[in-house]
Amino acid sequence: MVQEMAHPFSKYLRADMMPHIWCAGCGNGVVLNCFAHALDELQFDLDKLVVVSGIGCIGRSAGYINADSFHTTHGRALAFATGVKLANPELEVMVISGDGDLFAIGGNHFIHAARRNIGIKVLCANNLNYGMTGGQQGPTTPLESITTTSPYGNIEHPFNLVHLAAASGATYVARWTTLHVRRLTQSIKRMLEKKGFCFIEVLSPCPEIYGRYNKMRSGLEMMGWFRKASVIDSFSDPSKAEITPERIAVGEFVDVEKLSYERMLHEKISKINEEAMEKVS
Amino acid sequence: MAENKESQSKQQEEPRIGVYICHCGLNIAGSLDCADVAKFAGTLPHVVLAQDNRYTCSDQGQAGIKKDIKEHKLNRVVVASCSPRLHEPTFRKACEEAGLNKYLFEMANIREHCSWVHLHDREAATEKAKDLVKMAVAKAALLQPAEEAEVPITRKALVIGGGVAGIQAALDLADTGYRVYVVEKEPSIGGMMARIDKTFPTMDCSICILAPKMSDVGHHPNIELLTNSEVTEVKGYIGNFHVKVLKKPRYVTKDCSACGECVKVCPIVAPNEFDVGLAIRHGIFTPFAQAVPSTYIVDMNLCLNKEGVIVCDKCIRACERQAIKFEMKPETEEIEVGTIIVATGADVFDPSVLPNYGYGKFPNVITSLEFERLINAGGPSGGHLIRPSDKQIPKRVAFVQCVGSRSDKAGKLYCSNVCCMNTIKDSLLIKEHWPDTEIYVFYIDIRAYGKGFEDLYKRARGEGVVFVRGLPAEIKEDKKTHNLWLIGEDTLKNEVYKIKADMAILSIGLEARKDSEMIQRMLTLSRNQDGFFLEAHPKLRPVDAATGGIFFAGCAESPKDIKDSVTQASAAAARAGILMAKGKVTVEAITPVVFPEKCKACGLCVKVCPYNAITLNKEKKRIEIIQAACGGCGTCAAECAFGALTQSHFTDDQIIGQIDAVTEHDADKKIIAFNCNWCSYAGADFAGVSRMQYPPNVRIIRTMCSGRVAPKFIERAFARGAATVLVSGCHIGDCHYINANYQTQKRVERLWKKMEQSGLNKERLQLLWCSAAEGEKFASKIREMKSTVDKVKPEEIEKAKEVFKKALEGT
Amino acid sequence: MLKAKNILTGAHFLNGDVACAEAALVAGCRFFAGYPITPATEIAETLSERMPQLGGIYIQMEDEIASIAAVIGASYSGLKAMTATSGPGFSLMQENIGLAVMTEAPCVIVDVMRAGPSTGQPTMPGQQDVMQAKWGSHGDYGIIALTPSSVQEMFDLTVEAFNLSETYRVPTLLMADEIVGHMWEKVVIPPMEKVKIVNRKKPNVSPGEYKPFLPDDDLVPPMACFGEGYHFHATGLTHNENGYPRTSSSDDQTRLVNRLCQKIQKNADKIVRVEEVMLDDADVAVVAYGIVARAALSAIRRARERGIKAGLLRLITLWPFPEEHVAKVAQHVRAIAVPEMNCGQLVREVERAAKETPVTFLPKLGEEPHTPTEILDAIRKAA
Amino acid sequence: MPERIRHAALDKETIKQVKTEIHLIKDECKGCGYCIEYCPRNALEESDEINARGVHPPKVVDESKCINCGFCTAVCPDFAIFVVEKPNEKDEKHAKS
Repeated sequence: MVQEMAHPFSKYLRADMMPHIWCAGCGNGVVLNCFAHALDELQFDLDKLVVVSGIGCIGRSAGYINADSFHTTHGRALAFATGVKLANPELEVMVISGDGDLFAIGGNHFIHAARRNIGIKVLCANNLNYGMTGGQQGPTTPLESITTTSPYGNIEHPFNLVHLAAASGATYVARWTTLHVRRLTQSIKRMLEKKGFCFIEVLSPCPEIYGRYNKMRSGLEMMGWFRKASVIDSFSDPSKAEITPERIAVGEFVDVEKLSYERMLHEKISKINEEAMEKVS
Repeated sequence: MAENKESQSKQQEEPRIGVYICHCGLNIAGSLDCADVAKFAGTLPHVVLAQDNRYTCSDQGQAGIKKDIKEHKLNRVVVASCSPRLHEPTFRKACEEAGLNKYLFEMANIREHCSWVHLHDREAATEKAKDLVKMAVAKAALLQPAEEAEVPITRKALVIGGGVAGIQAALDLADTGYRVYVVEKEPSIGGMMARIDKTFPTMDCSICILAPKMSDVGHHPNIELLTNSEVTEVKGYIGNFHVKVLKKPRYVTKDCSACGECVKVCPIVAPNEFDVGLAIRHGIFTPFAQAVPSTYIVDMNLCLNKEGVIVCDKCIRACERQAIKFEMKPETEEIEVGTIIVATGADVFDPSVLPNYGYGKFPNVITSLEFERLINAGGPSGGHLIRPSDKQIPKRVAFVQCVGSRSDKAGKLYCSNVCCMNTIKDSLLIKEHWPDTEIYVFYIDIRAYGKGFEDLYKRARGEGVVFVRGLPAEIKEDKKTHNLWLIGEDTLKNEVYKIKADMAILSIGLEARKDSEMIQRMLTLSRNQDGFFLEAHPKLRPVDAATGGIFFAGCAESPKDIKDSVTQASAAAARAGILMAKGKVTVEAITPVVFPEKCKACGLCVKVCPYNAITLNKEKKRIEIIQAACGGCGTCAAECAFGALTQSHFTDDQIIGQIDAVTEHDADKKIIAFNCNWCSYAGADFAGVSRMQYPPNVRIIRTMCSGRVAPKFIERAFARGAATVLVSGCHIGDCHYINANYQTQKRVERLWKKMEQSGLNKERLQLLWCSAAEGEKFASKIREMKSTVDKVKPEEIEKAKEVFKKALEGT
Repeated sequence: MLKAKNILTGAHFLNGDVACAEAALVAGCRFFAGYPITPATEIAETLSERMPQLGGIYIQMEDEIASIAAVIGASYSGLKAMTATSGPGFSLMQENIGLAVMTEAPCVIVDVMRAGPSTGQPTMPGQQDVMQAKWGSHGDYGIIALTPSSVQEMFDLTVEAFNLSETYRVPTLLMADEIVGHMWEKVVIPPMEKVKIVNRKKPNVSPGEYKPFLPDDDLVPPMACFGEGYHFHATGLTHNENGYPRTSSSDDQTRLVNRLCQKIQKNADKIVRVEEVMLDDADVAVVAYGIVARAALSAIRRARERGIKAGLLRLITLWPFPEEHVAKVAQHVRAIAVPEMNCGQLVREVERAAKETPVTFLPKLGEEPHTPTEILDAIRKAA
Repeated sequence: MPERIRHAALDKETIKQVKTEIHLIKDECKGCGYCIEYCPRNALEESDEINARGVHPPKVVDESKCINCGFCTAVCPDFAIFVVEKPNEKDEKHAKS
């Protein structure tokens, strides 16, 4: 047992930003770990990577990854990323954000980015509530869950994110939990290889906030829930993949090819210019 | 219904019954007085001829019957001999040849159900035999001729087991052009032969001659190979079997190129079962180099990745083809086949139950199977025969024969058939590699009966292998050197020997598969007392099962060597091929007969029919039978309260005739049993074959399904003073007629309630689920009911008569 | 890449919105994200056709919030980027204008002002957003806002807006009005080489040494862009020179916010532009901007015909507010008149700068700006 | 295969046993316990010591149990543990000679 050696993934992290701000047992660290792991396996060129995040606990991840990164306003990560990607299609634009940021305040941007099939890769840490503001009910909070703003039990039906993403036109859709680190890492790799709009939902434990109110006080308990309830059901009908206390359908749900927005845009640009040149000559 | 009128007209003519009591050598005559039974038969109504003879099934026995039919104008024939499951087809054929409709033949089972189960009470056995004959005659008098319907045969075959027998059978059928499914529970086909080094007497390399056949199976366009799979359910009947196969996940897809990179990185290590643990394998592995399919497999019991969580992904990363998929789930494939070949093979005897040989304690005592792996160039020692204790090549080697065979104390009574020649072959292999090894073979007899066997035996002797008659009483070990001492008596020299050896090889016998019973139940087969599957006839139908459309190949039927297995496999394939070539088979004329005038169109029969073969025509207020769809269980007839339905060849009259015959006298001492043809009757046969002794009070009436047993039959038995009644059928879920035995349960339960309400001891009516394998279960039930019989008081008998007297009305 | 049509030069008859679009292309803008809204829609329509011809990006986003966010993203990817809108959309953009300020993202936002509040009168002119331009987003910050009163100026100031934005790394607002936007006039576009184009400062240090928010003496930090290998971080949170969040340090908060304000204030003299007409001997000054300034101009001319010494101070830069210029004028005149198409917004800044000099305010709401007569009456009263 | 296995494998020595070094960056650990709970070999357990964050970091029970599946490295939210494979002695010798 020795200590001198550096962690194999340290080169993907901003040393002077570590340690991260996240609670003990918070899944965000695992998501970050898997992302670094995927970058490592792909030997990914960090000069070509831009990480964009929104507001929320996981929003901090942009600051932790040792690449160009931008921490936007609440909900706007995807809109910002759209500008980044279109202005320089060479860049791999990765949006890492939370369920509240992407699907409540940012929901409109999500469905439209997916609809356009712009080549942005979205990694969503779903902790089932608003963690950073102290655990309010959000767009993914399960029915009857207790939160600081649903003290009598949540009566809002949660989004089924993989269904939403698939219906909106994403070319790659997967859901894992922070227990499925291997598959998550492989999924992230797959996502980075694809061209169009991609979405991965990661169920991520929030023991300090969500768990506290819902009888899962430790990360281990929340991971235990994932282990018990997870059913790998790849390429099954995403509309049947609602998350319930008894069943968490995980797996890859969509993996199709479709011309990306930027590709179509740049083909148009070349086309009209070639035609114009012919007219001139 | 035309047929019905015609049969009624036939009924007019006076029955002329011929009765034949078979000695079956001493199998029957040994424990009952056949002549006396024949004399008694002569006194029965309509019997115009009764005789006993040694082998009624013999050609001359059959010739006699044919002659009598003509000379004595017999229009009914009764043979009292073995189980109808064995010889009914033989005698029916004889009758037909003599121009008598085969449905005018009836059998009394006085062997499996009488002589063999009452070996020590000649008088009682004889009396019981008389009763059984009387019942048969009573039914015979009411028999009616019938024409058989034809059903199509699915031109596909299922082969259970992928050893050399299964492989041969599958290839023969596939080459003939039939679609074949091969189901193998191991990850690869090849079976025992793949593990053997050389074959006797020709000394070819076993895997070298097998591997090409294996890959043929793997690539044959007509063969679908289902490895790591098990048959979980078989329903239907000859020509039309519906089979469920559980395909267990390999966690590796067909994309696997068998490059083996995954194995290099797998951190899990375990003994390789294929090498009997003498070599290790990894958590992901292929059992052996020539495995078919070559696709690797993950051993989930060992793999770190449980409950869908991938903890270790070394293999996944190592796999270029990305063929490793831990998401794989078990799948059930449903297939339709016309014929089934059972080639499930045999297990080997585990000598660790013999303390005196020290197997498992002494490292240098190994089995002949372990030897095969050691001497095999592809084996754990690269073909070097080394002692497990010190990995040295032994100078003195001893073979001990008949380990687990031919012994009433340790192991099985029978000779395992292959061990002698295997040992001779092994001894020569050692001599070939290490000529100056001293080899001793301890034996009881050397059985070198086959072609080229004797020469091999001579050669071994010529090469100086020492054969000592007399098995060692025990093997001792020198704790330090782990050398062995074999101590016993040389029965030729009549002197005690104490011979030192560096290594001892126990020549272990073959025994029936531990899971044979499961196959037996699913396919409603019979087994002999050694547990091997029982052929329909030991001489004339050696590869057929009693159940139509099912055949045996290889060691599943009895221990045999590769040559015999292959021969039998080809035979089984040919037999199955005959059926499928014909493309159709006639099914017994045991479908329902309707009496429209009695039908109230209540639709109860429609509800209980497992095959939806009955429809209710509301306009015409009558039911219609779809003969082809009917499975012939007769539960509709049992359900009809108005006697508007009956099952031909198992009509109410015929069954009531049997009941009345058996209850004519001493009813209060008797157990009237209704056994279904497929499970409980076969179970009773199994009890007989296994010579399980039980009280002679029981009289078995055979129905196709327990669902045929109408409450009125049971009531009538009680009304006529029977002490007890047993209704016995297949286990719930195993019913040969899908679920007809649910009706049995309902009806018996209703009767129990009735008996309770009317103050009768409901123990007098028993319900028994008994599979073809559960002979002992049947026997002990009879023992149990005997004690009930003894307890029943005369007034209880009378009370039952009173309660059920309505059952005597009609007919 | 090949250009189908080069940028426009020479004399053309255009409307304000089109002139703005053409100017953006001249200035080097190659990214436009917007959302249709009257009266700014023609800018989007023009650029949807023209951008591709110059290899630039046009995208219509799902709303104005997305539009401004995308513009900031494109700016960080190294393109000059712009969006155009009107009152309601401008309101939606405010939060992310704050983000652009905080992350010092060069970009141009055109607000073709219409009559508010709320949906108001979409097709009618107004000058009701001029205060929002400065104070619209929460928190303290400096910002630049220009306002054109002709189609030619619509062109000139759009180019100017990009140059200022690139120079000071600040979102720059072009506060036009519906009349200027929809008015057709002759526009003269000089040849490219005659047009002054400014590009943002790039870092001249290695990625290792680069601090994305360490300012030079002009208080403006050189700007690296995504994909250039600098691996820098930017955030809307209060941050230090490395761009790392500093959410509880008052030093960082003070240092950052002061600089964001001062980089505009301290450079105000370089930024601010006004037009002075006949002010040297004036007794009465009219302070006006946008379309209203054109009525004011004829008003002072007619006053002079009637012997009243009137002059005009036309504001071209709204923010930073041309405080000195107003104060200077105030010292020489007896009175100041301020006509605005609102209920009194910029007049407050004028009063503040004019000290004791009396200021009369001429409000105007509705489809027409002030007539010269209305302004002349005011001048008469004041004189 | 139904036979019961009675003899030890003859080639078991030939199996390279992976030797690993488990690196703990103790003060980074926030004590979530994932590495301990999910180690398939139970090579880790909670220690008694208290680290800079005031939690009990894991300690290695028995390094020889570790087969370097790397799950602890992958599941740690705090990048506080990782495993490296020690080169096999035999190979080292070969390398040296």
